[in-house]
Amino acid sequence: MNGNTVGLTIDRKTMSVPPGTTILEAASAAGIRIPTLCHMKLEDLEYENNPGACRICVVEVEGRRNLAPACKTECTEGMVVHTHTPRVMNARRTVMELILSNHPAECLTCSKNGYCDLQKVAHDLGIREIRYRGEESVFVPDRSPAIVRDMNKCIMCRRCETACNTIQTVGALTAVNRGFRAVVATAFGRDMAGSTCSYCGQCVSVCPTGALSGRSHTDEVLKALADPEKIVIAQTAPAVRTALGRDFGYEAGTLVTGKMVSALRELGFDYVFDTDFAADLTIMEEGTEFLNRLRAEDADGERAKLPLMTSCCPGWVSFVEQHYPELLPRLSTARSPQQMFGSVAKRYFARLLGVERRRLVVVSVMPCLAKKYECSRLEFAVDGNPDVDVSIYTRELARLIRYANIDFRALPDGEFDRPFGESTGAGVIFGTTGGVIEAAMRTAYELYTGRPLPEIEFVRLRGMEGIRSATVDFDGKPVRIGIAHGLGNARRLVEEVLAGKSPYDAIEVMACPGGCIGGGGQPFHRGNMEVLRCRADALYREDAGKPLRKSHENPCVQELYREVLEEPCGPKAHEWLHTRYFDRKNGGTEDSGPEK
Amino acid sequence: MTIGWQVLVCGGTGCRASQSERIEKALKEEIRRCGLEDEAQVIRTGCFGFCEKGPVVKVIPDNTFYVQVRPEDAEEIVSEHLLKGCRVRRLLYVDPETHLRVSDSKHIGFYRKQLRIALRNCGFIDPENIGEYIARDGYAALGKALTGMTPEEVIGEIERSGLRGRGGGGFPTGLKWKITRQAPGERKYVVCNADEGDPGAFMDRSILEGDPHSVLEAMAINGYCTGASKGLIYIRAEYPLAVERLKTAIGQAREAGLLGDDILGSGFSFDVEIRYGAGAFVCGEETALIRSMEGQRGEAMVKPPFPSERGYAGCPTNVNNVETYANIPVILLKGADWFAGIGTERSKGTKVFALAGKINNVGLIEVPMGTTLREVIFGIGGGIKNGKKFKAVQTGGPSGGCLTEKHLDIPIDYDNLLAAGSMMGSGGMIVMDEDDCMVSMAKFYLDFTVEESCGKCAPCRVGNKRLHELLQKITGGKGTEEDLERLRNLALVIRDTALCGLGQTSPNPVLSTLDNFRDEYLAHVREQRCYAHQCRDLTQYFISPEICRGCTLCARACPVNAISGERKHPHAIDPLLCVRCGSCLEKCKFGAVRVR
Amino acid sequence: MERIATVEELRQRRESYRERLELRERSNDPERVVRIRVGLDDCGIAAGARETARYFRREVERRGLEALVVPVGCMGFCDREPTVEVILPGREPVVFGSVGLPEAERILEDYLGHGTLPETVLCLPRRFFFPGAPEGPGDDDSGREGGEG
Amino acid sequence: MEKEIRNESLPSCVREKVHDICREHGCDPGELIHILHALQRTFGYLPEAVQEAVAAELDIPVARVYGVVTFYSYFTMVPKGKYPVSVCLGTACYVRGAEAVLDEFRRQLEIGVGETTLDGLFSLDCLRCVGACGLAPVVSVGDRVYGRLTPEKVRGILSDYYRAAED
Repeated sequence: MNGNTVGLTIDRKTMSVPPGTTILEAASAAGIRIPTLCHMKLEDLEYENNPGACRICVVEVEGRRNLAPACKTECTEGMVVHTHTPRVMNARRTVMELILSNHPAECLTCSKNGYCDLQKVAHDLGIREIRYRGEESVFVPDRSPAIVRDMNKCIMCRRCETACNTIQTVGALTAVNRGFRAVVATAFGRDMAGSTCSYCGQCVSVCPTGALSGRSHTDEVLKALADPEKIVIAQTAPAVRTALGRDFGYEAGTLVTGKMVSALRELGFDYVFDTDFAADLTIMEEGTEFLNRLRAEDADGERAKLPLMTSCCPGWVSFVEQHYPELLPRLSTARSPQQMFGSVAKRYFARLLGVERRRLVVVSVMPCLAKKYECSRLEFAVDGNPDVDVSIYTRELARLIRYANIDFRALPDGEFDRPFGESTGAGVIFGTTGGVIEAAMRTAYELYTGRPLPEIEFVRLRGMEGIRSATVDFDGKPVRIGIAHGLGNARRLVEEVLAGKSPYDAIEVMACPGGCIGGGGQPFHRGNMEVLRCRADALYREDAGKPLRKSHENPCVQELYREVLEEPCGPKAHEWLHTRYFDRKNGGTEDSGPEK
Repeated sequence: MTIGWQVLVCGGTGCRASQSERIEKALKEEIRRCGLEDEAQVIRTGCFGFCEKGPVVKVIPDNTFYVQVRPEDAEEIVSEHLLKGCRVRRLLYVDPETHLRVSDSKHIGFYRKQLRIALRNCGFIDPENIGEYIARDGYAALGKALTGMTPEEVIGEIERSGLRGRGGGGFPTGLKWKITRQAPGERKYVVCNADEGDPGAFMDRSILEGDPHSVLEAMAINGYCTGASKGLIYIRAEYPLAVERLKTAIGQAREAGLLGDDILGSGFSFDVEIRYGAGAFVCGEETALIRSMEGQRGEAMVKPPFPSERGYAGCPTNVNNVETYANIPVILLKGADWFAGIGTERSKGTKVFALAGKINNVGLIEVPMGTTLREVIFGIGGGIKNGKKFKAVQTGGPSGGCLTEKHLDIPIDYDNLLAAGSMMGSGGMIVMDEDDCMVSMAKFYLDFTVEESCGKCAPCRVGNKRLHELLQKITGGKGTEEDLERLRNLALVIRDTALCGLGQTSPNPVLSTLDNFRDEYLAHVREQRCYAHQCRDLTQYFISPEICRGCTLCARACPVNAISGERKHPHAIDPLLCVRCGSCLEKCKFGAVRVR
Repeated sequence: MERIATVEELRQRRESYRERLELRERSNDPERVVRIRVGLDDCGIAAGARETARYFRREVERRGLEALVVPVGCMGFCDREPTVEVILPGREPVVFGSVGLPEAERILEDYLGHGTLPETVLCLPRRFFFPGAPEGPGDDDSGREGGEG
Repeated sequence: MEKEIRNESLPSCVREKVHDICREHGCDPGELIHILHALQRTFGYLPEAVQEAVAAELDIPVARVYGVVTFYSYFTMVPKGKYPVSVCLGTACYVRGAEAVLDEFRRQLEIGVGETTLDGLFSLDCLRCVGACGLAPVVSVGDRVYGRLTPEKVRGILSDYYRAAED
């Protein structure tokens, strides 16, 4: 060992590693795989979930009385480790049998079939018999609008508790009870809807088993597709196309836009549109609202409504409603692209087709679970008929495609239908953290100064750091922008706003780390930031390849304003494209709450 | 006013439960009535240790030891003994072997072989009067350390004394203090572990109730050595009296300047706070205790890092047990060599044991390390109750094992007990006789562990549950020999893989009963018989027709009227109704009721 | 209890409290101190044994003697009450008869002071007492072999 | 998808009491267990509303408070009986027949462990060793501790309390 490295031997391979390295890290660096269940390393969020609770990764360390958890035991000088001795294998198999003895053996009908860590490790260990049978826990499954909790499948790995408390600081999930009845649950065993959960779905994206899964609406979609009376419209979010391929063997970040559109047509969708169109619409509304607030500040120096905070992420909106209701006026009143699209489709497109709104079924394909909750909010329905009928997430679309036996890789590249298939580069980058504010600035700058933005790509706003900021010069007036992804980081910016010390004029918040490309409905990235970077780069590539790159240049958007909406933030726009929020912290419900 | 008499009344929890407070009041009234108030004093002391014979009253100056005193006896004690100097014979202790009444406690077998260091002041001083503690060299050790010794010298003294942790682990105390001292960090903590979760162990309680200042002084010395200025006592909620005595002691120590700032002019400041447990045996484990003190769920953490490096609030924390602390002042005053002269080669000093179970003298004893089990159980404990035959003694509580006839002559110390398949534990010693079934004893301990496991790691949360279920199967008469093998493998794996001390030692009761009483397990499995008649499902009560006179006494006594038959005719027990409570056996004068 | 500022003060405070515990310390192992055992049964009290005992206690404290005054039961020598047995450490017990206050003073002065038997006080030979006289007051059985059931 | 009303209207005196007790402990989340002890001593139990009030005062998620309350056996969300009966099931008491005493209490009160009688007079719990092993088997009713119990004595003890409850 020379000064600052530690020499050790694992399975007769000698190596030297920096101090503080765990046996698991040292072994994997040397190509030795050790199975883990509760361990989860989120490199870029500098967080590691290794409570040492599952004990699957135990290894034999010479001179130690009992077996050592590889995920938590740091290497020491001269340590000799054996990872697959008979004693270790007997221990691992017995521990796995114990976990399986309190786990429902219904893999074939489980939503996580094929993607479950427990299934994989049990398979690798070759478990054929569970020798220790006995009482099994019986928890009532909890079906909230977006997330389904079946705690009989919980193996107490504490990943969701870490995600919900340490990364997202929402604090809806925690371990309760003690001993055999210990499980992760919400306060007082209430269902998710009764807790402070904001449906960001990060718990679902880290859960190794089927305990936490997205709510499935495939049946509703299939019913609508089969109904000849209904006209079924699809709108696909920008982040979906960067990840859908993953479930069909494509590399992370491969754009499969064309094949996705063809698959939707194969499934029987009458019209396949692009949510990016509504993203451009959102920029028009939100950009104008931002400029109005800026001009209000110029006029009378009144900063009550600044910084403006984006409202396209329902998880973030729900978080503000639950934890910081006093900041609701700072939220942009613009609806999210999903809801704007639904509203325009059911009001304008229905009229174009000359049909009644009830005959239209709008299905949104989102990278996110919270969108299921958003489209179910009462204020987004007109006399009982929701603007967006169903929202399905990326993995759910992949299931539908497999369900219909479509050979995804062999599909030709299809095109979005017009007019709502048309979108600009600004709409596309909505899917990644920093994308919304960059799109907004491209338009706001031009509307404010009358001149186009010199360098269109805000490299300074891009990247994966938790909190980022930048200043754009609007003809001498510095506009300061703040960006946060992950609700834990958002909370830090919000605390500044609350204390009146926030340096920003506009803040973009995405509830999920990485933004929508890391959403709760996306194919699992297990905290591997490399996957998220590839998806973000894919969006930026598609943006660069687009002829039109600023939202206000979108012809269909311009036509919509000419035909119907007249001007952004006008009376018509307010009715169709804006909304209001409710204080959920002090017992507010759907219908009561502060006026916008 | 020269005091001629002092009447010491035991104020321990046990005796107070038998109204020792009313005895005090009655004695004081009686003394006032006889006009002796200026000659005789009534003083409440801590526990004498002889709980079986409580409430205990000791009259000074003739050292008369009264046992099982009732409030009504006060009148006779004063009028006969104080007024006429004539002892009340019926209240004297009767030595079980010689059947002689012994008055001076020094001649009572229970006390003769004891060497009381940790319990030196218990039953001697009034715990709520700091003066009496000071009168017996109280705080002199602290004074000596603060003004005459450097921290290193004090630690050296403790190391040379060979003192090891009395909480159960037996980790060398001096070494622990040195590690905490050397651990970097300007804020450090000293913790006294008074959780004492072991059922059947109450030595910490007696020390805290009888001599709280010795713990406070030792904690201050510990603070001086390790560089901590704050001490925390984590005490379980089930000890209200100990908490009360501690609060009084802390108040008096602060008042006397022996706690707080600039103690004895040395510039060293140290204060102590009480932290409550809330009913969790696992919080006896260091890391779980620390999390509990931080207001969290008491879940153990993987070690290292050890609390000495990173513990309470992330600072170096030195955790020691109550009894360990009680030894410290004496070691400093009488010197390490004196202490090292007591005990065995690798276990120095004395150990306090709580004798309980089927033994004549239930109570608290303190014997030098190296005393044999035989001396403790038969010499001091007065042998087995009701003349029954000794079967086993369980040491170390739920983490310990049971020792049998062949272990009676091994000298008690940490290593010998470990070698014999048990462990020292906190000192709980449960004696069992021929009527105790070892399989159901193991089941009792597993039932305890399953209830008290924190549920964080799979081997303990699920493993101990399965062990308990296997034992239920065996005591229910449905066990197979293969179950015995599974019991052993599962127990060994749990011991090998559990995260903390509780889980790693919870299989010990099973493993040691399997080793020492294999025949009993086989009887339960092969013949479905429990020779100790404790496993209800394997016990059959029946009436032998030849002996039964039909006196119907048993029929009337049976709570579930499972016994039928007319007067003067042989009766019969319906095995399906019988709940095996044994009332019929007790009531039958002719021995007609039999157990099989 | 006011503040103890130095180690010296602590030592002084210990001395002042010692007295309160002295009775208990001595009674714990009486062999190392002088034991003055005053017969305090009915006839003894009638003959003024209580005052004798009080006198001894006060004097022992006043003079700071390493002694323990122990009230005991009847020693069997009824017409010489109050009877007082004095045991100097390591010496044979000596029993004095009809010990009033003046005799008590003499015992303290001569016997405890110089170890010489005071002439004016009646000194009763040991053998008058039944063999194996009980160690302490009343008739506990520690001295007697066998004993009641 | 109605969000259930949380923080249902808590009587103001209760809210103030929670506020005072939290303030006494400096609103420090590290003191959560002390605060819960104080609240249980005040109200006798810890209903959901009280836990929510504590969470709001200490600015921590209410789920964490619930996680702590359900972990420690001392805290209860169900009101205890006027005379809480706790049977010690430590080893010393178990070996001297505590189980039979517990069964007798179950039979007499017709409730299971952890339950409270309908008239609210008695609740039955098990304790892990109160440290009076000399008097095994031990049962405590409120603060009073009864030692050396046998199933036969159970009826007598209960009748004392029934009589006390009448007058």
